[in-house]
Amino acid sequence: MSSILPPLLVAIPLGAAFLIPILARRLGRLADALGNLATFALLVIAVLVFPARGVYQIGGWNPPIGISWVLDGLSNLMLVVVNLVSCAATLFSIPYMEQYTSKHKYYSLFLLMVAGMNGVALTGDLFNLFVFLEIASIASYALVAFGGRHEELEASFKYLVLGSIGSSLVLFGIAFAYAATGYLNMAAISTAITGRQSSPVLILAAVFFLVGFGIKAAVVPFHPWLPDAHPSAPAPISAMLSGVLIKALGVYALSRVLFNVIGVTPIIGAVLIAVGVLSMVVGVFLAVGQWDFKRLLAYHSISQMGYVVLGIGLGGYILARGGARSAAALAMLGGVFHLANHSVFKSLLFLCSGSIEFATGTRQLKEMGGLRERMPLTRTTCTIASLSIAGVPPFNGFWSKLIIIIAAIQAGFAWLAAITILVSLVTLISFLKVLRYAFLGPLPEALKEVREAPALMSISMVMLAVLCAVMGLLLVPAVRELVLDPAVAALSQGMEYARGALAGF
Amino acid sequence: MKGMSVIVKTVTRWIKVFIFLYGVYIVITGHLTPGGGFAGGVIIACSYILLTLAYGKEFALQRLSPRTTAGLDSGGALLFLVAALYGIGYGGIFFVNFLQKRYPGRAFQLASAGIIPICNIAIGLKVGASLFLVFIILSVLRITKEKDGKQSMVKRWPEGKEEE
Amino acid sequence: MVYTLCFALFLVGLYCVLTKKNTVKIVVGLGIMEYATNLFLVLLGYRKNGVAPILDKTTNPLEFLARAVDPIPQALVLTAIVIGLGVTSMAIALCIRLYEKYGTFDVSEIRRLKE
Amino acid sequence: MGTENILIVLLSFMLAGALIAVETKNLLSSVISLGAIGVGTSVAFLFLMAPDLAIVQVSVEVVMIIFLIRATIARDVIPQRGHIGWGALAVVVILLGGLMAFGAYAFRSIGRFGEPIIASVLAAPSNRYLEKGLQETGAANIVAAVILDYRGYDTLGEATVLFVSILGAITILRVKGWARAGRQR
Repeated sequence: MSSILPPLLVAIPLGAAFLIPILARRLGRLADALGNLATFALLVIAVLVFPARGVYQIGGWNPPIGISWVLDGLSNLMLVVVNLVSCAATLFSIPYMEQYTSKHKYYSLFLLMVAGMNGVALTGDLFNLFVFLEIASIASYALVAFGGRHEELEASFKYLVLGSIGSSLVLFGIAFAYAATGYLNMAAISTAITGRQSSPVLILAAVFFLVGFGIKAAVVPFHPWLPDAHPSAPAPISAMLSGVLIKALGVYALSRVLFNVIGVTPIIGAVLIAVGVLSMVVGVFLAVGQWDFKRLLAYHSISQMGYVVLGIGLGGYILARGGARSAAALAMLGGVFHLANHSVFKSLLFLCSGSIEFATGTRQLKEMGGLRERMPLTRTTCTIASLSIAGVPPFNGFWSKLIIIIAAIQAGFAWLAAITILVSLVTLISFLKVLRYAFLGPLPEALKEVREAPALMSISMVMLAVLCAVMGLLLVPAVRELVLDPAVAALSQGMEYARGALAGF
Repeated sequence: MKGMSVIVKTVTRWIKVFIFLYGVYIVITGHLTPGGGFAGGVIIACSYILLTLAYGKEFALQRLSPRTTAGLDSGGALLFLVAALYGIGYGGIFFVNFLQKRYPGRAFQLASAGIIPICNIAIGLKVGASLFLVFIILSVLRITKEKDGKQSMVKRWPEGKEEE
Repeated sequence: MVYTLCFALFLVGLYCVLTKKNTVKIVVGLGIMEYATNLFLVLLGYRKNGVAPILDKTTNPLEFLARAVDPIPQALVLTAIVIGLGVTSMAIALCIRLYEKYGTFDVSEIRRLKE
Repeated sequence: MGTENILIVLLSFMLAGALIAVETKNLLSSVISLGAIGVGTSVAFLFLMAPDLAIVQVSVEVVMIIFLIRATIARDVIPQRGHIGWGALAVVVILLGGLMAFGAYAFRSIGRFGEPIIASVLAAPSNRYLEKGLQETGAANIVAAVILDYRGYDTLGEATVLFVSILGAITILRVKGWARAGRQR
């Protein structure tokens, strides 16, 4: 496959990020324009690339020799999600980042982070995955500390230390995989290790990948950095981190490596299920007691990531046990769909929190109240997102949770379904609390002069809110076959991935 | 920072040139002998770091202002990206070694290996500039403790002024 | 034996990062982990009585193919060293700023965030 | 003395250095021990026939130690001791010990030291690089051929990592992050 589009997905953000510090040092407006232009162009390209399937050989070398990109259903879905959220977040940043200094550095780091995530989604090479994982991670460490206040620096340091441990473990895992096979191309490794997955060194590699990517995905017990780092970042960055970064670097990379390279075994499936359930429960119960809006959202991210991991892990478990492919596909569909949904509603929630913080100057729910008339638009979008995350029917969160529950019951894990429903209820309670304290009740004296967020911020929130409302339509069979089913197929093909990624599809 | 003694300064003045040239040599022969853009870039940066340590920051910053350094940093990265993107124009493939395909030089000559020497130079530029930059920001600027929420005199490196 | 020693080095670094309460110590631990990982990769590529993967005019290509050490780990480590340098400089920058804000390198005193 | 024995001695020395770096109460000695480990790594690279790496490692090492000393140690040399609580410490030690034991067991399933995987997997990309690298890329230094041609995209990523971390460090060290004051809690 040779097309001009896939390289642009990496080259545009990199080029813009290198140019912005030179050109836009003085002109903040130019940085705004360049940044938004870049993310918008990326979104367009990601949508155009979406139907493409195939192997892109960088430098013209055939797969095991050079580095190759593999475009399949899952990576293309990930690309669209990443670039969609980043487009909304940069639009939101134009007014919001006026609160901070040196906007050009912000845009440069932002675009580098996007480049890193696009690189991770595209790549078909293990070491290249590591390199782009590091680009995205380092940019996010810097962005978390962008405000430069006490809490932000502290959160960033914590994030950096845990993130670096994760990266080191991933690199060591790659070393093990190389030692066992002599390849770095994922497909070639997968071919070479078929049939000897129980070799101790590969088990060690699987453990290292699990822990390393688990840290990036912030699943319990590797979550401690997330509730500090995500609230400390500026709101559009929180939206990016919670919305897509933990998915692209964490869940996407993890499932790619475990399902398509190492090969999922019943033990790995069971571990994923356990981790998913643990994250769901621990995350949501820690969230209920929070009074800081963004911190509450961050704990919910952990909990919602649990759903995604649970769905994917359940599918893998059924597959590895030789169960019905349709049941496995249903569970994975739930996981993948929830991944996309969570990106949209969680980034919307963080943008809403940013809008409230921009208007009122506080993140504490107890200091808010009565904003329903002062900020009607934010209230509407925030309500839609809250209902989405809690799984109330017409909105997207409901459908993906429903699929996971049905899949769990079909697979004979009624208790998993029960836990899922329980966690969903607690989520609902928690968000009713948010809506009650932020928008209802009397308006405090200090907030009498609050005004609705600027137009550009509103546009980006409305855009995401509309998506929340209509994403349920992705389940309409004709659309599903186009969008979600290829992604599920990419996961459930398991080790079959190799044949496609080596020879071209 | 005033710099070190006269002896150190004199020795530095002579050695600096050699270190710098050695770095350049390593960069441009990277495709033939051990070394390459990274090693050479770090060595080039070392020559400036030595200068800074021996003479004090003002002297070194006069020679190479942070803004120029930052420009070189971005420029090196851009040059590399452009070399990679140029391949799209040639055969439509990202990162193809178009020069080697078109003009295969003679092996073991300096002018061989297509875009590899160009990439080496870009990387050498980038690595040298960015390491010197990070050295300045990390160690030359002076920072004092902030106590009781009140920041005492903070002296920053020149770029600090640019930040509004 | 060599592999095991190198792995032990990695674990010592990990131990340092996980247990120490000083930001500089943590950075030192990260550095040790990074060195151990790099060294491990290069160890994997070594061939007994090997030669460096650099040709010169007198080299016999067949003998070179049979004796040269694996070039891939070396290429990877070159990348990994620079990445490590980048992470370390970020970490040092954060240490400096934390020191400036809190007046200490001690993590147990750097606690503004709620648990 | 074979390379393996030299490496065992070298690694033991580095391990001792690491233990000193971890356990010493003086931050300066800790950083200097880290430097010693780095130099040890560089020497090991020389014995492992990786001259490119040895040059890069030793120069990066020097720069990094300069950073660490100038940037941090110059500020505060108060002896530091603390570590996490004893219970947590025990958990960490047991976990890492288990990992160590499993690692030692697992390494038996990869080739012995000195017998790289490329010797048995003839289709491995490395063999292709060694065989045709000069002809296909024109670079006599196969490592340069790999990083700048076969895997040039990685190197672009690596240059980007350096760029992003420098930009990140500059960003973190700004005088002021928030432009809008007073409305924060």
